[in-house]
Amino acid sequence: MISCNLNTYLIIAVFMLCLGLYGMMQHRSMIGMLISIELILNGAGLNFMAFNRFLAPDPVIGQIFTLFIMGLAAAEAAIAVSLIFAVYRKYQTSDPEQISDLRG
Amino acid sequence: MGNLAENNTLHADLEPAIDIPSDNHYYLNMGPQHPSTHGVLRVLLEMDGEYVVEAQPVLGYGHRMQEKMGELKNWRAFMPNTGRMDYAAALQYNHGYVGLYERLCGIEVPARAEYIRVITSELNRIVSHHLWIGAMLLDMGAFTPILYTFDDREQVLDILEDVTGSRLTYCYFRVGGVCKDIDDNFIEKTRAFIKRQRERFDIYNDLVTGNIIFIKRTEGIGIISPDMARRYGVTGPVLRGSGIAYDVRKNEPYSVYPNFDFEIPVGQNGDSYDRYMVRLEEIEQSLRIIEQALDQLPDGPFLGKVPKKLKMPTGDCSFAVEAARGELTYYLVSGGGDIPYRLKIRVPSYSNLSVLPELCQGMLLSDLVAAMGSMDLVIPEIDR
Amino acid sequence: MNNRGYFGELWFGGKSLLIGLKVTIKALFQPIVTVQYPREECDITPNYRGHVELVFNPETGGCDCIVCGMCAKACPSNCLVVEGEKKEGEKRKSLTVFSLDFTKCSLCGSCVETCPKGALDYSQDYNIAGFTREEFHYDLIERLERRHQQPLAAAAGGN
Amino acid sequence: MPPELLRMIIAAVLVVAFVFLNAMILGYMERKVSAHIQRRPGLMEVGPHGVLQLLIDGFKLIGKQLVVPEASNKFLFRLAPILSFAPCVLPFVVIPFAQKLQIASMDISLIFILAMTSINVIAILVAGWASNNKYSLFGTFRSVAQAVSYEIPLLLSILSIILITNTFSLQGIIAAQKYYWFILIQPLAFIIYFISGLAETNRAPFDMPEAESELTAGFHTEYSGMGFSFFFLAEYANMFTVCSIATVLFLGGWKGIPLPLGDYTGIFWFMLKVYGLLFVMIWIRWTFPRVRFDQLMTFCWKYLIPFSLANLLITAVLVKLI
Amino acid sequence: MGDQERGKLNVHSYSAELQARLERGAPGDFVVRDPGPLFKHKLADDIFNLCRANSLWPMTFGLACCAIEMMSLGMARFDISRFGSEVFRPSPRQSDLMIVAGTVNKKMASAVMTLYDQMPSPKWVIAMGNCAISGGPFAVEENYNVIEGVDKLIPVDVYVPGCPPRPEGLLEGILKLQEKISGVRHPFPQRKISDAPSY
Amino acid sequence: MAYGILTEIFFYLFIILIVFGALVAVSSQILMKAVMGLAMAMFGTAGLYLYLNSPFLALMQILIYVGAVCIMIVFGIMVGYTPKQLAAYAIGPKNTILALVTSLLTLGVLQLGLSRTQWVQAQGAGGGDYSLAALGEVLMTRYGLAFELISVVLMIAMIGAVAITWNGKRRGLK
Amino acid sequence: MHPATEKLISALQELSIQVDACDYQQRGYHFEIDLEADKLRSLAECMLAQEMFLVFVGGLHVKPAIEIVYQFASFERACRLVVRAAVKADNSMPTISDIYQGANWHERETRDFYGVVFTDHPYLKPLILAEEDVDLKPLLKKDEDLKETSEVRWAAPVEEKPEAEKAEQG
Repeated sequence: MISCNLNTYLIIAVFMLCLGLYGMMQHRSMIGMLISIELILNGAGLNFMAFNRFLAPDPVIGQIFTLFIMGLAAAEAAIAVSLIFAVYRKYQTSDPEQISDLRG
Repeated sequence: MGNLAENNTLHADLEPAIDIPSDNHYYLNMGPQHPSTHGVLRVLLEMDGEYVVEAQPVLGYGHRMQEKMGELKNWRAFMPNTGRMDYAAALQYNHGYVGLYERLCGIEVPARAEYIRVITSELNRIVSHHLWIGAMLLDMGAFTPILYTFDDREQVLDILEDVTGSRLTYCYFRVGGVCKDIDDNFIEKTRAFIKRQRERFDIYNDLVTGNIIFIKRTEGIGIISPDMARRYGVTGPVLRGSGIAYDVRKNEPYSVYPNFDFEIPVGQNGDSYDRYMVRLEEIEQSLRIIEQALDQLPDGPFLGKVPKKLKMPTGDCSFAVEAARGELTYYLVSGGGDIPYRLKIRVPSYSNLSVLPELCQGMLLSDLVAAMGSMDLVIPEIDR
Repeated sequence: MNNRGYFGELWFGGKSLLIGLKVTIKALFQPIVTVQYPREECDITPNYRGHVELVFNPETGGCDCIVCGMCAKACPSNCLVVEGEKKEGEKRKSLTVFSLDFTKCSLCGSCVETCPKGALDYSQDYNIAGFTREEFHYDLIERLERRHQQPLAAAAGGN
Repeated sequence: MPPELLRMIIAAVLVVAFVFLNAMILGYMERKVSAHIQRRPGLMEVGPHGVLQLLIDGFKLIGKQLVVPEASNKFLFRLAPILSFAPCVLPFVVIPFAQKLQIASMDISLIFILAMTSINVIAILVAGWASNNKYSLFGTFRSVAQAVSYEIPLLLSILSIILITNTFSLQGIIAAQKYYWFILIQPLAFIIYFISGLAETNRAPFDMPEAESELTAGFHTEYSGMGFSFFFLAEYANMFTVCSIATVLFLGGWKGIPLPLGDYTGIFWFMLKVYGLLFVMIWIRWTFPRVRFDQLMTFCWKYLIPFSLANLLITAVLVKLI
Repeated sequence: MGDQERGKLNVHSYSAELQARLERGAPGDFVVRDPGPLFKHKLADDIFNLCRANSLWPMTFGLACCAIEMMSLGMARFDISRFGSEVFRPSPRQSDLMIVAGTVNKKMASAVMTLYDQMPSPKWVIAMGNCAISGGPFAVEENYNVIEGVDKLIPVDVYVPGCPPRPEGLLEGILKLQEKISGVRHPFPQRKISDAPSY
Repeated sequence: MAYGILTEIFFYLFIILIVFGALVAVSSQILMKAVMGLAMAMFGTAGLYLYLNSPFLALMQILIYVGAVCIMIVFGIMVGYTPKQLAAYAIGPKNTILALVTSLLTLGVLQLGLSRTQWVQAQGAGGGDYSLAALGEVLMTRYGLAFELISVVLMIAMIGAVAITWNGKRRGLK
Repeated sequence: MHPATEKLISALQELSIQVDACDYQQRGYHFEIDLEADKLRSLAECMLAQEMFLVFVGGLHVKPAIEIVYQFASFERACRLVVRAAVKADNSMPTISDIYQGANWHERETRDFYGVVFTDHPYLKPLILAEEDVDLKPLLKKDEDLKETSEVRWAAPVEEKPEAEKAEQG
């Protein structure tokens, strides 16, 4: 019964984290990076939930943390998308390597 | 992996006629088969998001060589073609054409014929406006008003069919008169229609005129200033919506229009809403004209004496009538004989539509549809 | 109209929408106006212009056409073909061919008006349709004869 | 076969069958009501008063050629109709048709339905994008913006009911309306919910994504045959879901005058209320012009959200006080 | 003058397909990529044909005068919806029936062909009005623009003559098409109503 | 028993969904596909939450991640990118090796940690009250401050997003 | 005569443009102007300044050179002018589409039908005809039908009907 095994969840979480890292480095577009970040956050959430289910005495803490992560992810996505808009409007590109004007 | 092709793949695979735009603009090809282009108009839009940057109408998808045929046929043979240019208000096109020959050859028309012409023309104007109200609302997404206006329209069509024999593309007027007299039945039915139409205005007002969505979608949309109208030669209700009281019936009166008391409704802002209001008011004015004409209808012949083969003097002649969409001018150059040397037809919608590229800059796509709808376009009229 | 204010506009808008709804719900309970065509036959005005048809003259038992060709000449789209031949011992030409290509006709009425004998008139066929173009190349003489033989069938229209 | 599995399969079949039936009834209703609003008879010839028309249409759509445009993203293009259909079916699992007639009873059934309806946008998105047609893309674009912003007043208006009942369970909410319907104490929430529901289901006057006169057929411009009919089914299933939530939240669900049907009396009243609301939806559609896209957003942000927030606040204060 | 000679137009440099279709002269003989019957079984096929015949969704495709009469057919007085055909689809992908209502000219011809190709089969075409059937009044000798009959471009199933035909004519055309598809004409009793339609 | 097997099968399905989705999300050359992959992974994660006794979180995951975040990203793609750019964003080969090395290294290290660690269960783990009421109560009492902070963060994010995106002039005018 | 019309006439005469009054009952317009192509632009500017609008621009194929016919009218009063200008030797004509934007399409259409090139026109592509039909020029007359300019003008005002009548087919 792998669905009752803590390690299964942790491995999946790690897998998502690593893929997220890979995507972060490899994607050239800001949206791609955002997608990867979401993946990493998702992995973190899964981790919390898994520990909560199998190890923690109070079943609520993990859920609350995951909820907070979701809230943060939503906020982050909103900010990131609006930043992309702004950058795109200013530089007409969303390739982060082409945006080298540091003074803003 | 370019997944989004430059052209939308539907609706004619034609290349854009203007140059490739900058990075964040793109082309939208509206038509020739598009529900809101009223037939076969094609508008090539350069878009920035939902905003129209530039619109380039492409005409000619309904071109039917009317001017060429005008040079090939004598008046009797070309008569049916006039009704097929603007099929929504065919009788006014008939009127202009026969008026042209009558003016050129100096033919007298019996008074009764003139009155019949005016009555039927005004009925046809009402029909045209009915069609327009429905079609414009259909463009804006309201499905039901068109059925109510068509209800009224069918009433008039029955009346007109009874006297002209066809429902749409009339070929009723003749040089020197009309081809069939009207009878008491016609008068009675027309009066009944006038009464009914006046009652139906309430429905229009409740369903359309006062509707907040309609007002919001048309107020301030597609404003044509008087100056702009002059530069483009805009006429008809579109012009009157901009506040200029120009009407050929008043300005250069033809037929028996001077005998009637009617007003020219004008708008203030020149937006789509004003154009709507002008047309609604024009229906009422047409009803007034018909009422007066029915009261004054003289007896007499309905077709004057006309030689079988018309002898035109050499020279040119112009005849303007107020069609449902604006000033319709026939300009004929004659080299003698009974066939015109050149027949130029100035159709109102042509000039009215030519405003579009300037009008719609920076508009939303939905506004473009509302603005175009308020122009009352009949494409085969534009393309001729 | 724009200075109605925040709540004023809400009130005005809501009211106008309700009025609109009232119109349509009223119509929902009104009788329908449809003429259900194939089930009910419509009354077409006697002045309706269908394609042209030769007029039957009961005195002669045929038509009045004198094969003058005026109608064919007057037709703007050349859809009429009138031919006749002069038989021995007769004063006038007699009609042999009178065909109409209805697919080119624009129902202008020139032929009916120019006919000196009034031998042409409009038919009442308002509901014709077919599978080929050629179905509408009418032989008017044959139609006249058929109509004369079966006066009841002709009244029903159709082709 | 274990009984749970059997039950699940039967339930699934029932739900899908109901979705089809509902689409047929609604389609017929829509065409017939619109016809009579426009003073014409509407469907007449196929079956008595055309009742079989929708069945016939369905068969015809099955028999149509499926066109997958050359330039489209073929996988996503094929996937989209199924994607649109699946989340529309799932809410039916938790809708309480009657006291005992609920396939799965869940504590958080309301959230379940909301989650499922929020996925629905994804299908439109995939469909519009994969079609590779600018009109479709436009439709998608509008649809996404519309769905995202109208979700807020929708949730806020539901929340004011949740504040009163303290439960997410649909049966619990119905039980809380023992003496009066919530529409009496929360009329504003009902109106806001209904308007947002119209927008969520892309019904006129908010049918931006498929605005016929502007975008030909919007996001499903390129779909033919079964693909199109799946969107069609999904739209009607969505309408039913939205109206049934409205019934549960505001109109007392399956409660009504008892009829001699035992425990299944509820289904009669429930259906009556739901189809009553659906009739209003159809009625609205065939009356008004379409609003413009930015007006739609303005209306949401300027009127619906402030009003729903105010309503929520007042409700919260009152609940605390009483 | 026969149709064969009339069909020759001043085609300059149009697409090869259009040119080929126009120069073919006589209408007919199209290579229609018909996928064939859906089922091999005859009864099933008959049932499907019956369904198709009774659920013809036309495309909103008006070209000229006849388009108004086509619109009229959808309106309250004639009401095409009785036959389940009121679903005018704006997209060719969802329509079964193309009503060519009006004059097709050279500029429009390629669009007409594209639209026809975009419709999923089985699909049908009604040529409404004399212009669509044969060019009508525009088929003069000096014709430089009008296609003399849309059946030169796309296969036409039913012709409805008239200029324009009354909406009943088009309705009759649709009934004829139903007859063609399903092999059955609706056995309507026809009764005369005494007085004029009052509405 | 059969029920157990069925749940196990679904568990595998969810895992496949996650793995496949995540792979698509990071490797797809088309951004739209990447978002679809992300949505898939989110959906799979929601499924796993069901197995972790928290249907509420599973639904919230769908509601927030799939229904809001993914849609927002798609919105970003549609607004911020032209079709041409969308096509042009293929993977640059430059960073691939570095990214691969880094991620594999991380994977290795964490895997090592995972395999070496002996997890100790706390007293009463796995049981407890998973109901919504309990969650709500804890959220409002013990974590009230954190909850408020998150709300403030969200609020600021929203205001910030609007402020960044908003610039007075109307788009589309030349 | 309306004072504004008088003003218009005098303004045109200042540009040394000959304005002939016509019988409105017979011809349907009040004034006619025969113009050289060079003066066209100044005439158009004058017209716009005097608040006239452009009714149409059309071509007329006659023997020495194609004539372009402009008709102007007024929104406020009954005043209609016909301006005829023969094209230059190289079949070109100055555009007035920057003065009267409405002329843009009329000129494109005239180019479609007659092949007249309007110099400085912003976008002289086929409007009515298809791009492929650029060289069709359908309204040009055949040689046997072509007439002299004088054959299509009003004869000098005589009381009786002009006798120019030939059984010529178009």
